[in-house]
Amino acid sequence: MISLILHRVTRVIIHILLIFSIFLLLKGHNEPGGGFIAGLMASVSIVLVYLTYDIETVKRFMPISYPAMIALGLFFATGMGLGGVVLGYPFLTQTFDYFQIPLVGEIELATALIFDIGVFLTVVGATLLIISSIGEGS
Amino acid sequence: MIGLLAIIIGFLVGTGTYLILKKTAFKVALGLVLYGQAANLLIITMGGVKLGEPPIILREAGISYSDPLVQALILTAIVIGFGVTSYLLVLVYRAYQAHDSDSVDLFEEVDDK
Amino acid sequence: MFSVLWVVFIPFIFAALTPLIQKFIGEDRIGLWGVIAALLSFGGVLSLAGYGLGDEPLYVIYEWAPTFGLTLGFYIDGLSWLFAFLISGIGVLINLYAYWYLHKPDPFGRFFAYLLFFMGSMLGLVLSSNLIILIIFWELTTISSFLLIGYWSHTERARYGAVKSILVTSVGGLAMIGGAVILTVITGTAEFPELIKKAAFIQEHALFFPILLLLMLGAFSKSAQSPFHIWLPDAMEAPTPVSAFLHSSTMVKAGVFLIARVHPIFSGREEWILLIASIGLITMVLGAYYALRKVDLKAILAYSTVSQLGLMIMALGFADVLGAKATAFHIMNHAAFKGMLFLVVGIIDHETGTRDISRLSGLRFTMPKTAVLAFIGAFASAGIPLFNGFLSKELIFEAAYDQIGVASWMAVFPVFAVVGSILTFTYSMKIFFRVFYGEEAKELPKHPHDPPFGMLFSPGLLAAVTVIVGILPFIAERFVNAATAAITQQPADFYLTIWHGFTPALWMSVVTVAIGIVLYSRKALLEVLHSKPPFGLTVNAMYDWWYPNIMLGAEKLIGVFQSQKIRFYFMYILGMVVVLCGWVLIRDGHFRFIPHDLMHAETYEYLGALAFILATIGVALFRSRLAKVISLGVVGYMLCATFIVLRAPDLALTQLLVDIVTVILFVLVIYFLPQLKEVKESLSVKIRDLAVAGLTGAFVTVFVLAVYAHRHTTSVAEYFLDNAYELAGGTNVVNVILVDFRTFDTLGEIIVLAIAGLGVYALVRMGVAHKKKKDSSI
Amino acid sequence: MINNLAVYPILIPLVAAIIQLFFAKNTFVQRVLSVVSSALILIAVVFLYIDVRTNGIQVYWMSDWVAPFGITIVADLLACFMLFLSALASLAMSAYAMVDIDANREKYFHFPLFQLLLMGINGAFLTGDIFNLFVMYEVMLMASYVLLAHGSEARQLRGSLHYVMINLFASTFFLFGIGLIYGITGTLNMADIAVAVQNADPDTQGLLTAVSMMLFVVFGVKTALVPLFFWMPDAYPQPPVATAAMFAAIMTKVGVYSITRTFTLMFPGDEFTLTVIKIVAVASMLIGVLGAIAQTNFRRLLAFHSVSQVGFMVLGVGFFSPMGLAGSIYFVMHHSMIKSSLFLCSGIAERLTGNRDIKKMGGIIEKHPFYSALFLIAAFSLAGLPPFSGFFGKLILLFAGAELNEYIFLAAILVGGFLTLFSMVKIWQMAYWGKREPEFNKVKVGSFIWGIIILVGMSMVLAIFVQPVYDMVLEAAEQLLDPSQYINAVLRK
Amino acid sequence: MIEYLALIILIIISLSIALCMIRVYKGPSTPDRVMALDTIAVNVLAFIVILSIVLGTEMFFDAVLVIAVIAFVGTVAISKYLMKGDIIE
Repeated sequence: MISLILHRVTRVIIHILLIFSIFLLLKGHNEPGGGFIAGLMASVSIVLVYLTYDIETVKRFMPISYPAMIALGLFFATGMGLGGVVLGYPFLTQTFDYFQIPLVGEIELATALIFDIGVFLTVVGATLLIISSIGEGS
Repeated sequence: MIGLLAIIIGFLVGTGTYLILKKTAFKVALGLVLYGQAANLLIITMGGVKLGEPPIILREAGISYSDPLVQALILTAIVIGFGVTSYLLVLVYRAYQAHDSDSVDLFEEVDDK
Repeated sequence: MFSVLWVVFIPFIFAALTPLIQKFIGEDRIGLWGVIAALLSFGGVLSLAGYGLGDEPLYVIYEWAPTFGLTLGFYIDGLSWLFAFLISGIGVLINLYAYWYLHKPDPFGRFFAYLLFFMGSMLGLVLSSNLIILIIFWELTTISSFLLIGYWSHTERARYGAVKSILVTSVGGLAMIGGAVILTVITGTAEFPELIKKAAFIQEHALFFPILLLLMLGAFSKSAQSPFHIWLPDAMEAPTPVSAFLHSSTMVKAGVFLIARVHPIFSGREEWILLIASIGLITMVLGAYYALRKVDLKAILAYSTVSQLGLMIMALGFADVLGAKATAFHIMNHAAFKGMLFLVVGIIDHETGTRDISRLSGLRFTMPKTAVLAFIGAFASAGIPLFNGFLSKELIFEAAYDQIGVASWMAVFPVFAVVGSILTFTYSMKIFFRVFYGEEAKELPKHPHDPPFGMLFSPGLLAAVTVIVGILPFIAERFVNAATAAITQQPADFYLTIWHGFTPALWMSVVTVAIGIVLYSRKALLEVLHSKPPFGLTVNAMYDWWYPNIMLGAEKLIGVFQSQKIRFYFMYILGMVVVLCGWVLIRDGHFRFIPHDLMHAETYEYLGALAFILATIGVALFRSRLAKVISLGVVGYMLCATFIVLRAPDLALTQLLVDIVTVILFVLVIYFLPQLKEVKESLSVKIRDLAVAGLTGAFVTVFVLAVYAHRHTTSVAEYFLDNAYELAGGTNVVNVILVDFRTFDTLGEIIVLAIAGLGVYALVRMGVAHKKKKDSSI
Repeated sequence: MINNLAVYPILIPLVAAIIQLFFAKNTFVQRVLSVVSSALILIAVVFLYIDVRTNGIQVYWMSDWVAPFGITIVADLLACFMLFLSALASLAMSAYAMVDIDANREKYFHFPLFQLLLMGINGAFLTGDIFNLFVMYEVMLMASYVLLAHGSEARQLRGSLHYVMINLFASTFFLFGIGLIYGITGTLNMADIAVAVQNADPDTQGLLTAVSMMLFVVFGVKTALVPLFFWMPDAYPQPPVATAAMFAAIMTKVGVYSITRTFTLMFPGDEFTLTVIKIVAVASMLIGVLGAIAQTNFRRLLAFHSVSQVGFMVLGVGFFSPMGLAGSIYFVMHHSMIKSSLFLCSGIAERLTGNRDIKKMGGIIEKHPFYSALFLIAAFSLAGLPPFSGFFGKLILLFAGAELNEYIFLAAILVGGFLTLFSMVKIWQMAYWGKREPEFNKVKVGSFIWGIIILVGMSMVLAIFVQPVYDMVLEAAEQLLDPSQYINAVLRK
Repeated sequence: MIEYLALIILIIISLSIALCMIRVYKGPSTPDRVMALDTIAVNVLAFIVILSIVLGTEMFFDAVLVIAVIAFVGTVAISKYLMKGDIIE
């Protein structure tokens, strides 16, 4: 059974939710947020889609393999750490710097962000894998 | 305040204990979730109660912040707890499927062929 | 010296190579391989004769593990050489005999490998100079004996006997290890020569008796002394060569050897005599009595062995030179005649198909050669002059008689020695006359005839020794003197002759033979002995009761606790936490439990706490599962609010999101789970649960308050606050800690989550696959 | 360049797991990678050991943050031994798993999960931070939960239900303990905690002892001590044998390791604590083996034995003397080799007879004498008969007990040894002896046996070279009893 | 002035959360409970906002935002469960 209200609302809100989650991810280093929170946020929004539509539809819209997403997330997180090792720092060493970019002004780029993206991907992958598996398992 | 928190922790643990002593896997899982929340609350109390601003640096002098370390620890603990709980829940559901029972007790000859 | 290692390790190496060699020369001829190994060892032993029979012992040491007093040391004096000589010499004969004895479908290779393995262990045992090394070889003999007894493992009896032997002997073995360790720790050495030097110190030590007792438990169990004798008769399920080799002439004498070895260390005190001589005496009489009651030839011989071992141990227990000498001589003689008797019984069994004395009779017609051998063996065992058994028994009588001079109560020793000998005489006669005289037996499983020469050779040789030593005892003089000197640590110079006048010992022998003849010829007297078992509760019955019951008992004991009900497991854990931590808190209970500003809070905080507690209790209280989950959701929200109050925005966010996902998960699972059947719980269970819950809740509350009252004054958190921005470039310190200061934690955390995801996926998917399989199979 | 050796035992399996995840479809790559990863760890550990011997305790600051602020990886001698064991066992298990694991399990991430399990275990051995220890525990446990239920057979699911619940419960107490320790000391680094504990005033010391008891219970649950072990015999026997062997061989040892670390470094030598440890150890020794005696299920029997054997190891810690600790470490080494080889043996027996019940087996020696001999060596070694490694393990403990005049514990060790022998003989006479012409399933025993040969061979090495090995473990034990070495190395004083 | 007002409001909100708990407890029907849950979420939201005013910080607004946009997802799931359709089709 499909609820019309839910359908319409979801269509609108999903974009906001996902963008909000990216926003949380990016500002995590300086304000509340971060990879994990953002990841959960994104997952919950996609769960909303699952709740609204059926699994087949979601699969059609998002042909993503969650295990691969997890692997990718772990790859980012670990790869960032290994990068340090290659350059002669201990495993998982982070660094950051401020860059002057025309028009935008000074922004901070930290390797921690790469790590956070890894966290984000893993969290999204794992949460959705869990929920979709149970959903499918019936 | 600390008294309140300690009592809440006590209630979480007590209720959790009451639940894990039940026979159905579902209740035990609920109890364990409560236990996890008690642990989180306990850790944050150990960082001190009401000591200052949220640990987000304001770059002003003379501000005291609450303990950020415990918060980071709890974050990690929450995530881990979440992972394990979700796995446990699925296990409960699969175990039910396999044996048509929600009981946590093992059956007599579970392991002997 | 190289040859010592040679002697000990050649059998091991040959044993290990057996499977390989078997492939080359074929299973039938693998026996020759065993003979070669035994011969090489025997040659090695002979080459050491200079040390064994001379005055100067050989003492070689290879360091192994000095911390534990472990040196691979070898000590060759009269005693150890005598044993090595017997072991390797009889080993050659047994290997030869077994070559003819075994037949298909027995796996030959395994047999000879075990046999050589045993021979090596036994040689190592007697030659080693180190108590702990001795124990190591000792246990190796236990293992090989176990394997050999269970050689025909398809029979129930063989398995039973093997298990019994290893269990009973390892009780003693373990006790010995304990004794040896204590001895080594108090003296700092495990080398016999060193220990002998410290004999006075050991005898003064407070732990003297425990050590002695522990070591002797080992010796008694190995030498089948009462009450450990039970394993030996059942060990006779082994193939006969094994019985002859291990269970009569060599392995069972390991206990005698050990007692002789430690004789110079321990024998100064009264406990020695009390313990050893009396156990020997009891065993001797009991063993002979049981032997008389048996009808299975091998069982008779087994009990006879028990009894003879008791005799030797009794003599050693006297702690004097004569006893030592008698023992040394009797060890040799017994090895010869008892080994031979076993081989003869093996022949009888092999050729007639039975060992039952009540079925056999009149075999002298069909098996004349065997009859001659049996005659020699039985008469030697009975202690009749002109056979070697007489001579050594005479010596033991003499030694026993001498004890009267030490203390008058010790007259029991000569008296009971005579009693035991009478019984021995009687059963020895039984062995020979019942089997070989009387009417010719019919309806035997096989048609009896004398065996091939190969099987007769070994017993024949032993019989020759028995007779020659019996008539010309001076041949054995050097052996006995050297061994006696080693046991007593004094130079020994005796002469062995057949006739030494009308001594008390001779009269004792005369009495023995006279009463024995009467006893044997009067059927009525024998009947009396046969009919009445002395005790209802025998050691054997105890073992048979104990063996299954320890399993049942263990099952019950574990079953009580291992209820497979997880709530009890939780209770054990909780109980342990509460008891241990609570105990410490009460013990050190003088500290401050109550932090200051305990209840200082805003009104809304009180109200919020109230809501929190209500929600918490709701999770337990609500009947409907959905209500429980909703309540759990509320707990999550309240926790989120608490985090806000405690100034933790990141936590609040995380908690909120996790809470939502958890609720969804729970709802999903409820959806798939069946409706709860309301399980009625009795009031007492409810009260119990409430009590446990209340107790743990209160405990945690108190604990938290106590710790909070002693909270740290400085913490590492300050470093993070001070440096997060400058060194890590972030203002959200929590996030900086997560992705920079403690990245590794976060990595671990996402790995956990990743595994959880993959695990759920696998769990569900594999379940689906299973189901499909199941469906298709139906 | 800094020295990365200490972190390799964690990194290698992690990287291997990620690569394996990317090659989810290609099981061949996964298999090879498992073996390669274990072998690489083994090599790395040997180098690490040499490094620790020559240069002292190796400290590695993760993320380049100094102790006690960042997470510190600390490799001391004890950690090296444990790492060596885990690498060795995982090598043998990987070899066995190559032929043992079915296609379905392979498809659903058996190999990556195994590598992550290894990572968790190695991480637990190496970490010098108590919260990180918790995280590594969780990595290990999470992987073990999944591996335990992997395959979704009905009985597996039941067994793992208890396992997950109990361990989740214990982990909560672990968190309680960490929270309380942080509350009192204000730090998470183990060396820093040790300093704080030393400097604490007497009142606080009492509280700390109480907290340490809580940790003891937690580790006791993980390592299955009496009376906390009851979940274990239902859980460990369920998964495929290579996994079960890994659990029995190494995972229980993580608990032993943690107990050793906690009560030598952070809360050393409190008399009450040691008494509790010794009592619990003796109870485990005896009750565990009684449990084993009662079983006829091959694997359950072995699982019960772990309870008993862990008692021996913990008893060594309870002695708290160099020799006692050395005995404990030696015993850990011996047991992880022997127990895993016994589990692998049980797997072969199961394949041959199609049964787990030893009552329904019989006559294995008739057809497979070599494999039977391997089992016999392992069994007698476990029972502590000379000249196998188990004998020396017990001998060291006996010496340690005798030196301290603790004769009651001597007796307990001997009784425990006897009962162990009893149960091993029971297996042997039921499963390996018997039936002259047994009928078995067709199994290529030769291809399964390599892992067992490695392990039994190593245990023989342990026995023959008992003195050099003892000297090595003694060095580790002395290092443990002198926590200042560890503290100074970590805090760079 | 605003401080006191805020405190009073906080008390009221807390009280209403506690009262909602009673609604969860009493039911009588499950939809009532679900509504109570939702109400509690909104109450928590309000609570955080007021608390932020008291504390003078804006760090908690993210949490408010997230509650506002996400909290209903749980309610949706429960509602779908109540409708006895598949929760995820």
